Amino acid sequence: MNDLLTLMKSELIVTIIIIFLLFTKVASKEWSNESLLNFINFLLLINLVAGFFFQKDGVLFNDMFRTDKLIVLEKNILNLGLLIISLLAHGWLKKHRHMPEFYILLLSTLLGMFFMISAGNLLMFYLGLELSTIPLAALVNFDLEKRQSSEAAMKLIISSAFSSGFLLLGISFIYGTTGSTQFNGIAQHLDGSPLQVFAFILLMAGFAFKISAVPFHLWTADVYEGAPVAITAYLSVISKGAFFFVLVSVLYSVFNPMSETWYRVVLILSVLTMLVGNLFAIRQNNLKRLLAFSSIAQAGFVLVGISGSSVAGTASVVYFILVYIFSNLGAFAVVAVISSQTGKENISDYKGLYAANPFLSCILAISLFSLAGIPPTAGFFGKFFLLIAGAGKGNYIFISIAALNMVLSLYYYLVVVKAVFMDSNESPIEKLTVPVFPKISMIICLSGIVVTGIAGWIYDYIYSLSQ
Amino acid sequence: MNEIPLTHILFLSTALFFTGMYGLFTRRNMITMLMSIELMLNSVNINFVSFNKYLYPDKLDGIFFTIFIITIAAAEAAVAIAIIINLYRSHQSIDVEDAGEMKY
Amino acid sequence: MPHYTYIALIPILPLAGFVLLGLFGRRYFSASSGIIGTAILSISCLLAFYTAYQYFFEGGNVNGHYQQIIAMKYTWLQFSSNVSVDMGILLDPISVMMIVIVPFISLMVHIFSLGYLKGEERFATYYAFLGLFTFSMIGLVLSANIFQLYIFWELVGISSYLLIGFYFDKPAAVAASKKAFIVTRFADLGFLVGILILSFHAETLDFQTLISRLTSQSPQFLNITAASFLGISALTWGLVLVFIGGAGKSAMFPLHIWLPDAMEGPTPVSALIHAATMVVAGVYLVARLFPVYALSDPGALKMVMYTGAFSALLAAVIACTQTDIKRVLAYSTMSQIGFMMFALGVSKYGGEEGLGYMASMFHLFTHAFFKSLLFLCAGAVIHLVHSNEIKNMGNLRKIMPITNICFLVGCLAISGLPPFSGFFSKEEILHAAFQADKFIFSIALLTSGLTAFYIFRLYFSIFYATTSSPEPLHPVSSNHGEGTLTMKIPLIILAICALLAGFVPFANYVTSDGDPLKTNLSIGFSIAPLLLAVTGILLAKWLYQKRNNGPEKIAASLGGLYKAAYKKFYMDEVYIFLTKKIIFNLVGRPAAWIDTNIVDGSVNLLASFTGAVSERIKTVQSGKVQQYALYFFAGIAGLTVLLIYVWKI
Amino acid sequence: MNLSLLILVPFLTAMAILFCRGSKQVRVVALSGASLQLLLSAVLLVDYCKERSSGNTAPMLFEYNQAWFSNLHINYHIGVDGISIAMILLTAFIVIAGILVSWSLESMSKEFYFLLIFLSLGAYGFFISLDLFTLFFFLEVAVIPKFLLIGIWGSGKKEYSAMKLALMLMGGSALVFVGLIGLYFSTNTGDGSHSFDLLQISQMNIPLETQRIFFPFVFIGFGIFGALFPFHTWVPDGHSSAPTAASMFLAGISMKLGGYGCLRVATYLMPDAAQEYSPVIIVLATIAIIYGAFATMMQKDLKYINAYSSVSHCGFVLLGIGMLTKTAFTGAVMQMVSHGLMTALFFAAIGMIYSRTHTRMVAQLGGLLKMMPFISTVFVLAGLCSLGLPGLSGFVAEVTVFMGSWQRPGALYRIATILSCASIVVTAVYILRAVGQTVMGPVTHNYFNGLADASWNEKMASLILVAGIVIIGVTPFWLYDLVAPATDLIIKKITSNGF
Amino acid sequence: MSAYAIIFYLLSVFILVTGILAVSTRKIFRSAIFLLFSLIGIAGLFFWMQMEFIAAVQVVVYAGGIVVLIIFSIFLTQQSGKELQKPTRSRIFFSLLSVIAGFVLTYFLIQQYSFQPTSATATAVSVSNIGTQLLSTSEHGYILPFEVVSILLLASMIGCIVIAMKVES
Repeated sequence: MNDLLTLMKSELIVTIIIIFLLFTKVASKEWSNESLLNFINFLLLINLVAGFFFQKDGVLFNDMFRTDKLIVLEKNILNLGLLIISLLAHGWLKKHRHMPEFYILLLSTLLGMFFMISAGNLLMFYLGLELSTIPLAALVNFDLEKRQSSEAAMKLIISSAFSSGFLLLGISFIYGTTGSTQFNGIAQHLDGSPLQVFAFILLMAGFAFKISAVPFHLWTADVYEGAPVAITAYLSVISKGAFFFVLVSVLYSVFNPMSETWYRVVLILSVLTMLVGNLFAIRQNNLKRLLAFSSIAQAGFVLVGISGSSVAGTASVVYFILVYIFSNLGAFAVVAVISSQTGKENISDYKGLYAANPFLSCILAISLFSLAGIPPTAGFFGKFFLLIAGAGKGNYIFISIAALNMVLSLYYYLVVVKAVFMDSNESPIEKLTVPVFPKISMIICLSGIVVTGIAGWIYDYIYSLSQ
Repeated sequence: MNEIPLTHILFLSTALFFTGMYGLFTRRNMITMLMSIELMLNSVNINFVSFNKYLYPDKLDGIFFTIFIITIAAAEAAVAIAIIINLYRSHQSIDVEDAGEMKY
Repeated sequence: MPHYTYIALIPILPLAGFVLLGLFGRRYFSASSGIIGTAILSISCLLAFYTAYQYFFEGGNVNGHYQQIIAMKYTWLQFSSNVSVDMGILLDPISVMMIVIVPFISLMVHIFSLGYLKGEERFATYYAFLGLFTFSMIGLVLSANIFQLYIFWELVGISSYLLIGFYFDKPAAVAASKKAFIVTRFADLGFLVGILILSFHAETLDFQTLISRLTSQSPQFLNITAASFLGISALTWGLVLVFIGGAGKSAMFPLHIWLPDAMEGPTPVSALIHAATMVVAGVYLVARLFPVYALSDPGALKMVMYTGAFSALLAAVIACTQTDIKRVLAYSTMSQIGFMMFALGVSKYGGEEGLGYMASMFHLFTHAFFKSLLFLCAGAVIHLVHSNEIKNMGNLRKIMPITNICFLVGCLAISGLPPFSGFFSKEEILHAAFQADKFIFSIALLTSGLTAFYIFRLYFSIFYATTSSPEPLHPVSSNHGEGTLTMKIPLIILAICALLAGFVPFANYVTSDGDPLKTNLSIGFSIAPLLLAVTGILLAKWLYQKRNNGPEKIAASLGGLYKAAYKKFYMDEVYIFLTKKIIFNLVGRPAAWIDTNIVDGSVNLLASFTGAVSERIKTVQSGKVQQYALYFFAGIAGLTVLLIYVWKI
Repeated sequence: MNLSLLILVPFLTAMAILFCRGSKQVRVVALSGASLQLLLSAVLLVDYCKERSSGNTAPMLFEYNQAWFSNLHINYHIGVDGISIAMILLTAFIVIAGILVSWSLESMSKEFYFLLIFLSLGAYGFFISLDLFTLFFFLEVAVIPKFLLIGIWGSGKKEYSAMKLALMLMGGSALVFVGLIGLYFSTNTGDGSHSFDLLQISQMNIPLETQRIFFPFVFIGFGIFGALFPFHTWVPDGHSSAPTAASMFLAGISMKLGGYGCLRVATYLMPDAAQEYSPVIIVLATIAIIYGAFATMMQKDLKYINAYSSVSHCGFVLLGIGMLTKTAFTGAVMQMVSHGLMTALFFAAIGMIYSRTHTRMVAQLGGLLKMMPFISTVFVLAGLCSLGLPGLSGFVAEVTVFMGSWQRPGALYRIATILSCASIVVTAVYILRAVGQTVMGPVTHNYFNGLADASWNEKMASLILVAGIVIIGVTPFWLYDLVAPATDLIIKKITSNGF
Repeated sequence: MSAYAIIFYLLSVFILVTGILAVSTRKIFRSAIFLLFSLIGIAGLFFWMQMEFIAAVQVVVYAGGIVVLIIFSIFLTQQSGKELQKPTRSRIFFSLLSVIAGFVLTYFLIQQYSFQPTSATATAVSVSNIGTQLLSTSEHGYILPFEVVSILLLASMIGCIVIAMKVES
């Protein structure tokens, strides 16, 4: 019982918050939206802080749930991201009728991811996956008045159902060929026969869909564009990050016997993803859409790191996700503030932003530089370590392609920077007052971007956990 | 029952799966697309059950998987239909071709 | 051996003058800058004389042999363990002779300029430049190290550039300065490569070591003669290239084209740089390396000889046809330097054979005086007439008698009539040529005749022939006509020098090997050249003393030849063609075009290509969820087929 | 002394600038920071010479090694030798000059000076770092400020140039990056782990095949920074559309990063490959020299003239490196220093002229010597330095390169050397053309006559640079003696592998 | 060939035919009914495999729940009489192509693979077994998934409500 409390603490805390919200929604009415929102943020903060205590390795429910320091860290990273998002979405949520439901759904998806990360069993993995997907579809639709929002939700739910169909087919074949749904049980019975390869590819397609790797990525841009900014951020950072964590552990531990196979799959996916993501991003005008494609390209880079299949691989991926949360959320924070106050989301609207809003511009620019991997921002270190991990396999053509893609990606980030700093605009965005909560989130992201890279011990810590 | 080889059942499930996929590809009405997805999921259920029955009767993993799949299919269908209804409100249509504003 | 370090002051003082006047002259003492410059220079001039005295009569001569003295030496740049550039001072007869000439002439010019450039707004700058030039020239002649010589060589070039372009708002002057610098730069390229070759094989840049190694059977000598390119030994390449450098500076054919244009500069500058000092640097260079030329590589020396002789003749011919007074003098300079060159060419090393060497140096010495004299007189004339064209002058002997006398002295000297200085040096040269090579001798003879003709053509048409314009050209009191006192004094001094310099027992001091040389002037030998000279003079007198249409007649009768000579044998046109047409159009333009269109174009092409691709593939993102599903399945199928059947484990 | 100061001071200056009010404060802070940095570098030079004269023969002095990412064996490892010190001095000079030149800038001055200082920070860090990761880090730090400087304060087709520059330089650093990683994985520090440490790697000998693969990556990568033909096309556009100070930094500092990298990383760590590829390098360098010079001859815009001549002059750097002789290496380094100062001076002069006459077209200028003698003199001096006049730094550097190149036997190298020598004639042609038409000749527009000569800050800036040029030109031996031991070390490594 | 086998084949034919009709008929209401039949057929198949519980769940959840839901939504969104519009030729072509390719590929792979049954003794698929295991935390206990699914259902319920609720404006 004591075990249960310590090992599943994150899940339990989140569940408690969910139930609390249910009651506030159903029973009590005296909460004003504003104060409730602040209280929720406070709870999320507690959740984040609590994550760092009582760290313990162990398994529960006969290996359906397992946890260790790395998993706890991953959950904390997700918590952090959630907190930042909830801060940056503050302005939008204040006005929203269904704010508590928003948090209920959001937290349940987070719960799903937690279970998925610490799943020791394909069943738990599948359940966590669905739990983190189905409510998200509802969340994407949370701009109830906007046509695009419901279109995006439709696209998400249908294509994810479709992909989970294939995922299940894959799982069924794995079950059929190995006779187990336990991860370690599967690992023993893998023999790399064609059917298993096929099953793996189906499973991998499910993953690729979630991390939006080419050619399973097509839903991404549309959904990101249609969804509320907060949810776009959530999709692009939290859910993607969670799936990367799972992917790493699944590939490294479960499919270790088929490492050669999955290395090739990852290689192909990675190259395609980087190229296509960048090529599409080049000609975007909607900033959310551009960030969508950029996040696709980033996924390609993460796959490079994963392909390393080493401790360095795990560490670099986790580290990069951390960095990526800061960088991407920094950008989204600016987008959220601007779109919630002016409704403008196009790059052409951002022209001459710096003149009136230097603070927002600098945050945006720094985040974009971090995404592009420019020192001294943390993004540079993230990319560097990913590529080092990938280079461990000695496939330098692959690494060169990745490196050149970094150059390609730099282009569209610089286009945004150019618009913000250099271009002139007859009707620029006027001076905006940034509310306190979004400002806090921006500060967090900024400090994260600056500190995470330079402070070497962070990476070392992650590395030590990954062993 | 053992004179029916496993592969025949798998033939059935596979055929059903791809029938569902065909439906998903061709049907322009969202609700029918949903139906096709249900078909796909069911075929997977058949897989699980038959694997469990034929190969690994010692544990009930397949059975339970099936049960949970069914449950989740229900939830998924519910949310999907809710979304479709909402979309119908805004678009006055449930034809996927009409819901393609965001592109490129 | 006495203490020589003070010699460093000789070049350094003018340098100090340059810095002082260059930085502060314009603002603080623009008027007095001339005096300051002159004063500074006179000090170093005195020092130079003292040095010369010490060298020739006390320190330098060790039991009848003038040896080389390294007065001082600092390592400036250590290229490698054994090859290094040292800033040093080398004293030997020729360098000492030069440091007598250079500061002296420079001083004269300084004084002359006091009057000549009075009221010029960039007066201080002018004197600064003069200082810079004097510094570089002295540094050049004192160099103990071939690379040091190259350095000062370049500095001399740049100061000549600055001085020619002194009237920077005159496009002609700017163009001339540019031309002068670029042509000499081109020659210097040869010099540089020559240095590279010699120093690489001789493993030294120091003159003494270089010469000793390349004139003995040292290992360096063996491998430099062994190494060859296009069948010509590295030594020859080196020497020829070095000579090309010298030819450039000394305006030898075909690198002479810059000299006439250089006359755009102020006339005193022409007197200093383009008559007396800088232009003989080439001769000095060859003389400096003379042992190597003479002992190790007579082939290269032959080339020197022919170049010199041809240039001398060519220049003399052209000089006969020019109408710009300064240009005539310029060509005569070229011709005289030609004399010095082939004198070196015909000479051998040491003893009686070394006569040519001694003669050449002697002529250099005397020429410095009378040519600068001529130029300064011309300057005085131009200062009065404000024109360079002969036809605007004439009948000036009444207005400027002193100038008239001095000019006459100069003319007699250059045309080699006794007892003027030119006579002695030229006789020696002809003598040497006669001993060595009859063909060269005949050319020399002819040239000296021409010299007498053209110089007196000049003289008569300036001071006698009545102008077409109503005379007297300047109805002014005679003493203005002469210009200020400061302009007259140098003329007189130089005239005296030009008169007496010939009587210096040169052969006792300056010879190829440092041992005194016995020379015997046989009257019999001198008859032929004298007759030629006199005839030349008389011809000029007949043609030009009174204005008549004789010259035109002759010109017409000569026809093409005259025209060609008048057009300087179209050398400039050839060069224009080479540079403008060939270099610019066939090299420069294509280079620029390639850069913008091909190299840069490919970069832009890459960019636009990427853009095009991304435009092309955008339809994949069709916004239709069913197509997304199709792609999804296509991805799975593709991966499966690839992984299971194509790219098997 | 503690080298980290060299990074710390610019960093603090940049921070201080952020908290300044008004362009006046900003300027003062920036200037004082830069001066302090100059002082530091001078102190460094003195200390270094003391150490050396006291017989300390370690390859690098004032080392400081601190684990950064210990699991990947990435250290913050810094130290200096003669080459780095020369580069640091150069940077310090140019930074101070650049700040002075842009003294009168009013629009967004805070950002401007911040970026300048930040850029210099990257340069300093690059020159002192002995760990390849740190090196690469600082290399990329220096890229984006250039982009912003050109894009925001530039002129002409600034966005295009800025983007082109950023992308090409990033491409270069991408190549370097791959090369470095390849190098990293081919190292082995005994216990099976890899190393980024420059000194450690220089002790190992990396298998020839690996060198063969990765030398081009590193060399071309750095070569793009150093305007290696045919990857030089960012140079003309970038320089010409950049604001004056940025052009000075670009040509004076940024291009030197390339040369330094080629020498320190590519050649030093992969000597065998360097020998194999040296003919290719030399051919490319010679093409750059000649072709750059001729392309310059055709330019009409002063900034383009200088930019192309930079291509030509940086060719000498690469030539020197490619020749693989001690003298040539030393010459290359000297050429870097000299070219840095000289081209910075040139850009400064052009900037001054442009800010007054509002044109950079040679054809439209003329007779400037009349109304602005100081600026014109500076202009002429820069020109003379670039055409290699003795007594100015350019001459010393170039002849050192020539001397060194000639020591490399073999027809190809001889011809390359002669061709490069020939370029000095072409240089003379275009420089004198530019000088003759702009500074000399008749005044082309009347309104020129009303123009004022240089202001005090411009004079200061020019004088600083001129001082540098003249000092090197008149007393080159100290620079040579500073640099030569370091290059000697590199050459020893090359020859030790049988050359 | 025993009745047992015949039943299987009949069932499978029934399932496939109705499934194909469900995805191909032009009347949406009919296709819903065909789907229902096909699902019931699958339930029959489970019966045939002596999986009574699963069969029951299948009938209850699908036939009783999902299909009804679907039919309701059809009524909400569609005038049921109206024919569905035909898909385009090319779409049909590509779909058929991929479907056939996928089917052949998959079934071929299945064919190749030789499934090995375990020798371990079977556990009875009794309702009681399933019930106990579903709620046990011990070996083969499925309490955790059960809880997770409950949360999932809750969340999706809330989601449905929020989305589908009429916006009063």
